Amino acid sequence: MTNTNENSKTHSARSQEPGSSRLIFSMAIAGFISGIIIISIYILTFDTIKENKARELREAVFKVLPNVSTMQKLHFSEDDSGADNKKLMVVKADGMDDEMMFAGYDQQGKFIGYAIQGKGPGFQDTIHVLFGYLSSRKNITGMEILDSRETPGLGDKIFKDMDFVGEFINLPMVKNIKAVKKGKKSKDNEIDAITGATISSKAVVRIINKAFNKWSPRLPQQGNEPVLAKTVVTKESGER
Amino acid sequence: MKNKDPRLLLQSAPLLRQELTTPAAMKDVWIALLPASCAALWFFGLSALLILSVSIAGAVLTEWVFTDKEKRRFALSDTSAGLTGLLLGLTLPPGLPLWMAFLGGAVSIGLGKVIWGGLGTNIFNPALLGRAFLLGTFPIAMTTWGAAGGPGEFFQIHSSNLALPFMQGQYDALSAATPLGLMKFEHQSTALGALFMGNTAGSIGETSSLLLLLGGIFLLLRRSIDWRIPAAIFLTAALFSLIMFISNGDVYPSPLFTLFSGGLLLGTFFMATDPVTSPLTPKGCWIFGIGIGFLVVLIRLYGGLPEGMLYAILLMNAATPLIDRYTQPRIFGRKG
Amino acid sequence: MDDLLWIFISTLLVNNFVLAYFLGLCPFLGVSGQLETSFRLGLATTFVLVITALCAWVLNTYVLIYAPYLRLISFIVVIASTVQFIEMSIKKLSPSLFKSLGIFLPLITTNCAILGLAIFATNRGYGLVEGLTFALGAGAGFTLAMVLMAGIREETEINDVPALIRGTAFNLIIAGILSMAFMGFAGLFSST
Amino acid sequence: MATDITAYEEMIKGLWRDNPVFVQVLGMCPMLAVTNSAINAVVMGLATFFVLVGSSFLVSSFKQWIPKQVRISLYIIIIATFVTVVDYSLLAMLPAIHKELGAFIPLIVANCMILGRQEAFASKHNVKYAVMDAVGMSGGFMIALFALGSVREILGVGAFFGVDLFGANFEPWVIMILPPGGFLTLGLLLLFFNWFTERRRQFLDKVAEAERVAVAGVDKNG
Amino acid sequence: MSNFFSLGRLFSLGNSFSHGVHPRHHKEQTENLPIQRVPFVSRYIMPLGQHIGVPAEPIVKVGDVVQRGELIARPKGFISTALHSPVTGKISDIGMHRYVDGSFKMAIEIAADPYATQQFIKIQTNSTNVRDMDIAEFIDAVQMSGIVGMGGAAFPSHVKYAIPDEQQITDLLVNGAECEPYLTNDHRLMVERPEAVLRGSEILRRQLGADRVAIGVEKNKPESITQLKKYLTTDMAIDIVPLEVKYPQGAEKMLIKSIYNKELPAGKLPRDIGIAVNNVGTIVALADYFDHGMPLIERIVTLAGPGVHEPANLIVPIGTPIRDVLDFAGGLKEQTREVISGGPMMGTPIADLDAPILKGTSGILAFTENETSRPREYPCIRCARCLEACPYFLNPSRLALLGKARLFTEMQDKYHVMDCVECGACTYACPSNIPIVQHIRTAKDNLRNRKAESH
Ligand SMILES: Cc1cc2nc3c(=O)[nH]c(=O)nc-3n(C[C@H](O)[C@H](O)[C@H](O)COP(=O)(O)O)c2cc1C
Ligand SMILES: Cc1cc2nc3c(=O)[nH]c(=O)nc-3n(C[C@H](O)[C@H](O)[C@H](O)COP(=O)(O)O)c2cc1C
Ligand SMILES: Cc1cc2nc3c(=O)[nH]c(=O)nc-3n(C[C@H](O)[C@H](O)[C@H](O)COP(=O)(O)O)c2cc1C
Ligand SMILES: Cc1cc2nc3c(=O)[nH]c(=O)nc-3n(C[C@H](O)[C@H](O)[C@H](O)CO)c2cc1C
Ligand code: SF4
Ligand code: SF4
Ligand code: SF4
Ligand code: SF4
Ligand code: FES
Repeated sequence: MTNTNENSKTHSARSQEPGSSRLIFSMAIAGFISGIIIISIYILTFDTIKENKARELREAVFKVLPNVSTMQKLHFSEDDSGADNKKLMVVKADGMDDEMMFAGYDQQGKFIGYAIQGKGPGFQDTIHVLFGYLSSRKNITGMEILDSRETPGLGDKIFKDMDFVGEFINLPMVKNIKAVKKGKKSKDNEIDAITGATISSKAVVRIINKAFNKWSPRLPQQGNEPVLAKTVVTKESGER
Repeated sequence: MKNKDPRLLLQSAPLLRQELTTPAAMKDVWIALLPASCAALWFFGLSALLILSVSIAGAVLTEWVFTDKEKRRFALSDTSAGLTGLLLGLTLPPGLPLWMAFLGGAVSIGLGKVIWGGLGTNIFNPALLGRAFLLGTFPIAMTTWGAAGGPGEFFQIHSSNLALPFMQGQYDALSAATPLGLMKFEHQSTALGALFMGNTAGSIGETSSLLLLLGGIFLLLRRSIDWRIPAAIFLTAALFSLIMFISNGDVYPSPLFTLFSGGLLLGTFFMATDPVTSPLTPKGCWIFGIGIGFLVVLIRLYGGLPEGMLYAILLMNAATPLIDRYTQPRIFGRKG
Repeated sequence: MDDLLWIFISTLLVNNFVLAYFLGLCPFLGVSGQLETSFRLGLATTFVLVITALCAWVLNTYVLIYAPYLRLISFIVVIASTVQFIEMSIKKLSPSLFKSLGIFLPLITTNCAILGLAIFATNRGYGLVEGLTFALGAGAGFTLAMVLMAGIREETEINDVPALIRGTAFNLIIAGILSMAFMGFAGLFSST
Repeated sequence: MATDITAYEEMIKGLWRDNPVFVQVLGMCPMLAVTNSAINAVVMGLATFFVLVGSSFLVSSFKQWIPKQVRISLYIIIIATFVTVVDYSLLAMLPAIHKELGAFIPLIVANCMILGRQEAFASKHNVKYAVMDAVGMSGGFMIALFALGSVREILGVGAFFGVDLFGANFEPWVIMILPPGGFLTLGLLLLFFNWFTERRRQFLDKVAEAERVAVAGVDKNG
Repeated sequence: MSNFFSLGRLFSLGNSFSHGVHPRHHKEQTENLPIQRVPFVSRYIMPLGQHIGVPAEPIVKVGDVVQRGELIARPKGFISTALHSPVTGKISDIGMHRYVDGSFKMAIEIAADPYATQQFIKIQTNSTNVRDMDIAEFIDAVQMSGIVGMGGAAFPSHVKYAIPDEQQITDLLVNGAECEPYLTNDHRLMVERPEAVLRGSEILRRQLGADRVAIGVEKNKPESITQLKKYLTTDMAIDIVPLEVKYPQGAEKMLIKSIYNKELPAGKLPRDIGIAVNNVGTIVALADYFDHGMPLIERIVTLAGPGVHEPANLIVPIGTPIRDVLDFAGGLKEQTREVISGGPMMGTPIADLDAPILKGTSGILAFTENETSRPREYPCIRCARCLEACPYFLNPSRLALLGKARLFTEMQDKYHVMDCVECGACTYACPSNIPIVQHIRTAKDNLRNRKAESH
């Protein structure tokens, strides 16, 4: 990179100094061609990518909420000027942000539970967690790690160790859950931490507690759950 | 015509030397570590002996292999490589597979000393570098602790010690929590008496505060180590943990617990003071010690790992060239 | 507030750009021979990182929601031209500042830490304040790693490191050891 | 025929003698960041291969029309275009691996090796040579990535391309797949490379010396 | 084993400076031996340049007969001094002769007249009484007496007394520290001739116009202190100051720090802060000169060390070959490995025993295997003992490393190598047996040469 100037000198000595219109022209041509290529590949891959992403999310939601066959995304907004003064509204937009969660429904379209996401610091880096919650029974129905950079072989047991993941199935969530050392579990709301990954285990539990405490006051009364909108995501297909 | 009397040497002055030599300084540290090493045998039995021998062997062999052929005759004469092995061994858990201890010794000398140019040139403490490598490489084996036994179990060797190279150790149901682990994850303190005598779980050489203090005082009196480093570490660690203890005594340990638990004493007296990897200047030694004291409590109380001594020392080792550079003493008769 | 502190500490120590994310290795390995230069390069990089965070935020909020596929190209073009513009202004406004920091700017613009910051900040959905904190942490972390490395290299310069080892191999090994030492910060402020 | 041989040599030199990683020390960041497994390394290598060969092809094809003043910007636009193509294709076809490689696919743009090849080679040679050179260089890069990724995966996980090698009892060397392992392994590989080159040089010197002596001997006798 | 635990160092003893080292002083060999006179020998060699500055210029030629005390070479310029014959005899040669370091230097050789009485001839000064001299006359007189500093450097003393007009000396400091191990010549002088010390001090104080004199003596010489105090009268403005036993207590800057608690700025002379410093030997030479008219033709030399058969303190005519002096003391033991001129810390090795005793030779020490054999050199382990030894607060560890790498400019710019006085404390303290001072000397030589070349 350092000898750029030198090279350009020798080059320009050989060829004629091009006019600035030619510079702009060639840049424009390049930009144009590159634009075409980029947009073509974007269009070519758009559907697949979108579907991949949707599938990934869907699978996660269906995993943490059993017996669910359709889901929809809900968005919470502080200002309740929206339709029906509802703070929690069904959205269809792509992408996710911190103020979104999911509602899951069975084949008949009956509401089953929520899938809530949370994130927080783990041993190495931020851990993203998704967990299912049955408001009727005040139960956590499952937990899935969406993203983490925990140590392979140690911290990654939070999603590889099925015993640990299994502890979040049908876990009563009345007050905060708690991680204790492996084998020390004595109460319903306690989780056996993974040996050698106590910190990651505790982080998962803390993230769930935090997300739960954020969302539980936002949830509507029982029986008032958002109804299934017309376009929804089902188990079989992507969009319908 | 002669212009020199053939009988006479022409060594220039000063002709006198103080008594201490570098091999003797190393020997002092061996002597100072003797009580703690014997205690290790008492508490952890033959396992401790095996681990210490194997890590020393790993270190010494590596030093020997990588020394130039001409220098080999002297290569080990200063005993510093063996000392590195011993210090590494003292920081290992008693149930560690022996092949890991050997690997640790080899890495200590190979990565920690040889590539830097041999004795005196390394920036990082070789023993601790070896331990950091082992901890990062085999985190589970390195954090599985055996409980302290007694002389009755002297001849029982942990089955995990004997794992084949590259294979996992099979742990006999011995896993116990160290005082620091109990503190961090369960907020349980350990009685000071136990910390003092050393019948707790932990690394082979770190458990008995009493004997470590004895060794440290010996080195201080012999002026083998700079008194400022331990003083700074103790003062800073005690102060920091006192503040935390006052703010929330249920969660945070007392200053005495901080000082007498884990590797703090072993690290302070024998590793932070390694002359090669600590600053030269007196002011630098204070800064170095304060840095270690601060980092060790920071990592213990807020970090992911229960023990921070290892990393505190390594991090300050990394800063030592900078510290030295900015704390050059004021030269006599010069300003600033 | 807590989150901001964690972003800062995490990028500074736990997930140091150089030692944990492998970003900005070219200057880290190439320019860390001298303490003075390293420190100044660190400052200049921090400055460019902050500018980058600003640019990335502006692009993300106003442009890329309409044309996500232009992300990479627009990041490169916008960051490079902004830095160039700033470089020219510094040269005009404060020649002394230019002398101490400005000469590094062209070098930094092609560096992957800069692009990496923009991409990471986007992937994580950081807002403006979070993005700036992230940039400051990354810059401080880069400077810290740089300065430590330079100190060590200057120190070892006069030792007899075996000739076969000296050079990039040695620098990489030092970096590895530093990275190992920084592992001690793992889990900082996330476990209590 | 003769030109074919040199074009072939052009390619070979990138693989070993002028290896971009071991000799020129370029493209370190992606090198270290993604090599915690062999498959990641291979995918990254292929992506780089595609970008480098593609942009070398374009640059050398259009070299007469590229004005010198804006050539760097043009190179970057070309490279960025290819990178975007790779990024989207991977996202569509191999989403799992794309997730692991993360931000480092877009960062191929910043890989100094690629820009360097355009400036130093593709812009000055015809298409055949430029492509051969690009193939060689990215091949060399791939070799280095693959070596690093394999060592790190084999030691760090006890597997190769995800296939378990040593059985359940193997104790993995976790550090190998953590950042320090990347630095240390590459450092040690470089060390080995230096050592090997040095040994080879000594060996060749010795052979040359022996030949010289032999020839001298023949001369004397003949 | 007494040094096994060094607790004593926790307590500070007497007036002192910071840092420094505590070598065993080994003075017991000679400290109680009265000064003896060596008999005259047959041949004397007087190098023309045995002081710092320009060598003297011979005024005699071969074959001339000279009296003991007669001027044989006169000063050439101001920073130069006179040379007098130490013996009555005949000039036998003016040419190259062996010097202590093994080189050859211009010297006057005198064959002693075995039958002469060896009465010295008095030097005639313009005023018969020093009290009547003004300072210019005094300086001339001192120059013609051939007196140089006897504290080791052999710097012509009269130069020190030429104080610029704008400066005023307030304090005269007499250096009786004698911090070098083995040496006791200053000590014996203070014990046996305290009146001469006191009298010389008063003469110089008056001439320089100083308010007070301080005589600094290390505490390991209690007899010197009592003797000086015994002869001290109330009309003398003199203080006897006991000093902590620590090397290099006798170094000028350290002494000033210990006694006046003043730090002489780097690159300055004592006179810049109103102090003049002289060794006790120099003071006694002054007294002898002004009282008896005797020029500097003899001095006291300590003969000691494990390699000497009969250690002694001797009055030796300057120019006596070292071998003759040693023979007087029973010669060298068979085990002798090295002979040193001066003290063991700063002295210079003697390459040839036929070289003469010089004006600056304070001692001839012979050492055996025990002192000269070294464990091999180990690498620097950065133990910082050298830093804690260096009284100038330099960084000897760094200097040695840089010196080895021949980075001389960095040694000067960043680590002020030129401030080093080569006292050797760092080298004494180094457990790795690194020849730190040697590296420093090489660097200083190199830098001086470079500077000379660039001019
Ligand atoms: C290299 C290394 C990586 C580690 N990674 C993790 C991790 O990802 N998650 C975690 O919780 N602890 C991790 N640890 C922390 C230790 O294993 C820690 O001692 C453990 O969490 C304590 O749990 P225990 O009391 O159950 O053994 C790591 C430690 C080291 C040395
Ligand atoms: C708490 C404390 C402990 C000390 N311990 C020692 C020691 O063990 N050894 C030592 O030489 N100096 C120690 N010192 C410093 C000495 O009192 C003294 O300052 C130092 O030895 C000065 O030496 P110097 O006069 O030879 O320059 C200690 C000082 C304090 C405040
Ligand atoms: C390290 C060192 C130690 C010295 N020790 C003594 C000493 O013990 N006694 C002494 O008279 N001069 C000693 N000197 C010389 C003095 O610094 C000073 O030059 C001398 O006292 C001046 O007196 P003079 O000119 O009469 O010799 C020492 C010098 C150095 C550099
Ligand atoms: C007081 C003292 C402490 C030492 N501590 C250590 C240590 O902690 N680790 C180590 O590897 N070597 C130690 N050594 C030995 C030696 O200094 C070490 O091998 C060097 O760092 C190698 O260059 C010590 C030596 C002394 C004199
Ligand atoms: S060496 Fe010289 S200066 Fe030092 S005490 Fe002896 S005579 Fe005095
Ligand atoms: S010789 Fe120089 S560096 Fe060494 S102690 Fe003396 S003054 Fe300091
Ligand atoms: S160089 Fe320094 S120590 Fe040597 S004689 Fe000159 S002033 Fe004294
Ligand atoms: S005393 Fe010797 S070993 Fe110690 S720091 Fe100084 S030079 Fe190095
Ligand atoms: S490849 Fe990362 S800075 Fe160059």
